[in-house]
This record gives sequence, C-alpha cells and structure tokens, in this order.
Amino acid sequence: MIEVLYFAWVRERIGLPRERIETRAATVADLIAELSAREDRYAMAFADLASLRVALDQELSSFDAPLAGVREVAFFPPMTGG
Amino acid sequence: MIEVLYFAWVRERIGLPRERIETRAATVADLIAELSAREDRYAMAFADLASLRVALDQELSSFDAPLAGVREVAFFPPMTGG
Amino acid sequence: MRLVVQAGPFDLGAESTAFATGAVGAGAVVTFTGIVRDNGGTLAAMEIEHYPGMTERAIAAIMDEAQARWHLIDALVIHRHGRLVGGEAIMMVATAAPHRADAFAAAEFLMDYLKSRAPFWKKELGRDGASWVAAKDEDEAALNRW
Amino acid sequence: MRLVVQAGPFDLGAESTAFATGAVGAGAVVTFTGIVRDNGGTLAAMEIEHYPGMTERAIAAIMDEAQARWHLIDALVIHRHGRLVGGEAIMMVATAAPHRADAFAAAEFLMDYLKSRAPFWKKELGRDGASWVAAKDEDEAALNRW
Repeated sequence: MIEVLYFAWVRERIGLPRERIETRAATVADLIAELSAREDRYAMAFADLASLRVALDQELSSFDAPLAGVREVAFFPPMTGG
Repeated sequence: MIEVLYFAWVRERIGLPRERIETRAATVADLIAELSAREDRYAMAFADLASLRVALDQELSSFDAPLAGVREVAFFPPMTGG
Repeated sequence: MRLVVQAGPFDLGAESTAFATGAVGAGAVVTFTGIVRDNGGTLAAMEIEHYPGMTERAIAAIMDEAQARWHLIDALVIHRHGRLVGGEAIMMVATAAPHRADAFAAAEFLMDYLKSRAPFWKKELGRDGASWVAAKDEDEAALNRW
Repeated sequence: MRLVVQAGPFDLGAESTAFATGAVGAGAVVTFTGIVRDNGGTLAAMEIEHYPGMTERAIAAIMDEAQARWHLIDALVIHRHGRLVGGEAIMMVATAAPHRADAFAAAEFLMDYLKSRAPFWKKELGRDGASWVAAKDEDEAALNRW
C-alpha cells in the first residue's frame, strides 16, 4: 500500500487530493502507467510528463526512481512559490 | 573668492572645516599647489593625491578641472558611506 | 534560523525589526517581501496551495544550503498559503550577515529556490475565472546562476 | 522616491511597512539595512561625517540612475550621520518593483553607489583611539559590475 497525493491542477483533474493504492509497480513510471490505464481522468492528468513533477517521501525525485520502501508519492505541476 | 571645504582627515590635518580663499588658481591642481606652498599642514594634507577626492560645487571632479566660475571646492578622502 | 508556513497574515515591519534586533553582530540585513499584484484590478484573489510537511522540509533544506554557502548570522523565511487578495504580502525572506554581499546573495538564492523548489502552487482567481499560474522558464533558469 | 539624511535614529520596521504599503502595484519589495558592528566589543562608537548639500544631491542622482535602469515603483534611502553605537542602524535602502529581479538589482546598485559615491566618512572610536575607516578596493571594484 502506498499513499498517493495530488496537488494543483493534477488534483483537480483526478478529482481527489489523495488516495491509498495497492500496487506492485516497481518505479514511478510503472505507477503512472498503471493509474493511466485505470481511468481517463488519470490518463489526462498524466498525459504530459514534462509538465509534471514527482516527490517520493517528500523529496523531489524522477520518474524512473524505484518505489521500493516508499510510503508517499506526490504528483504536481512545477512549483510556483515565492 | 572661493569657498574651500575639508572633510574627515583632510579637515583634521588642515585644522579647519572651511575657509574663504582669494586665489587666481586656474585649476584644482593649481589651488592645491598654492595651498601646499603656504603652510606645512596643507602640504601634509595634500601630499598623496591618490588618496584624495575633490568636488566642485558639490559634484565629484578631477584635479585638472578648471576653477573658472566655481564657488565651492571640497577636498576629502574616498567616501565610506553605506 | 526561523521558518514559518502559515495561512494568516504577518507583520512585515514587526518581523523586520525583530529579525534585525536579534541578529547580533550583523552589519547587513536584507529583506525581500513578495506581494500579490492585482494586475490593474483584474485579480480578485489568489489561492496558494501547498504540500504540508514537504513544504517545511524543502524550505529548511534551502536555508541550510544558504548557510553552507555564505557567512550568515541568521535567516528567516515566512510563507503564507490559502486565499490572499491584491496588495497582501505572500511571503518574506530575511538574511543577516557581517557583510552586505553575503546578505544580498543569500536572500536572492533563497528567493530563486523558493520559487521553483518549495511546493507551493498559485491559482489566480480573476473576474473571468480561475487559472493556475504557470512556472516561468526564467525562474528555472535563475537556479543556474548558483 | 524619498530621501532622508538625519542624525537621529529611524524605525526600520515602521519604515518598511510604510514603504511597502505605499508601493501600490509592487510585487517585490527589497530592503537593506546597514548596522554598526561592534567588532567583538572593541568598538565604542562610530562617528559619521557628511557633506551637507552634496550628500542629498549625490544620493538623489544615484536614485535617479536606479530609476532609469530598472522598472521601479518606488525607492527609499535613509542615511544617518553623527555618533552611533554598536548595533544601531546606520542606513537603509528600500526598492519596490513589479518583479523581484529589478527590486534586488536596484537595491544592490544603490548600496554600491552609496558606499563609494555619497559623501560620508566613518570614523571608528575604539578603546585604543579613533581612526578613519579606509575605503576598500572591493567597494570601488563593485561599481564596475553596473
């Protein structure tokens, strides 16, 4: 079980801020493929990876990073703080 | 007649903050030579021109600048504000 | 070092005074305050979303990096989230150092990294609807100078 | 634009608040405050001499130059003269701009030019006597970046 969080327009497209997912995905990319195959709203949210960022356990990471031992995955657009 | 002002250690070496001087000096350099010839305290204050700055009518200027029409000359070390 | 993430407003003046007073030995204090522009009256409000937990971790890491790079006596980051209107302060950064070059460089570094590496997302609520603020290429490029 | 040359102290917090509040349309406000360092307790006081009249002219010219170079909404310079003790604020600069790059650049420009082109001279009154602060080569060199 993994906690998956969505922020900003990713959250809006998927329609929820977080969910717990049962998955055997080995990498972030595998998880994205699994979710995108599930429903259109996921496919739409993940359509353009260049405009997405991912954090694993609250650290910025990359799409080819392994999910082994990870408890929290977050997807969001590039940050616009400050 | 020209008003001559001294600041910081130039003022301390010459021993006064300002004086009115009757001069026919054509340039700042001429005025410095005239004052330096007058008394040792002036000669000491003007000994090292590289460590001196001059303002004519409150604008930074150079030692070869003409004094024609100038009402106020100020001598001081490099500024240390801020 | 002090780091505050909050929904409510902060008092720029009181924070600046407290920060400068507390930075014993400092010769230079720099503050930056980010303010919601109303874009000539077209912006009704701004909504700032953030990632609780990661926000604090990311800002703390950026502040640690600033302290490792420059000789700082103290640093402060305050960042708001939630709904703000035009003219309101979104965030502030303050740095204190013996010398001005360090205080300025660290403040600019903190701002550049907060812009692109702290998990905040701005949504503009205008008269014609709402839209997420897009990240600017120039903000990402700004990181390359450090 | 506002320019103040005075012997008495100023309130950094109140000035910052008033400046930011007045800068309508600004997205970024930067302040710099210069503070008397006590050099580990060896400095008893600092005496700042200035050239009344030229001081105001020189600072106004530097502020005009900053406004010509960057897109600023407002700028403020406060500089004290006379006797100050360790920990007291000597001067402050504030800039307001739509964008942060302009606010930062203008504040640094103002500081670099105030250091070397505004007619102030600092004398340190230490336990072992008084001495005029020497201008630093690096301060003169800092002007070359603009």
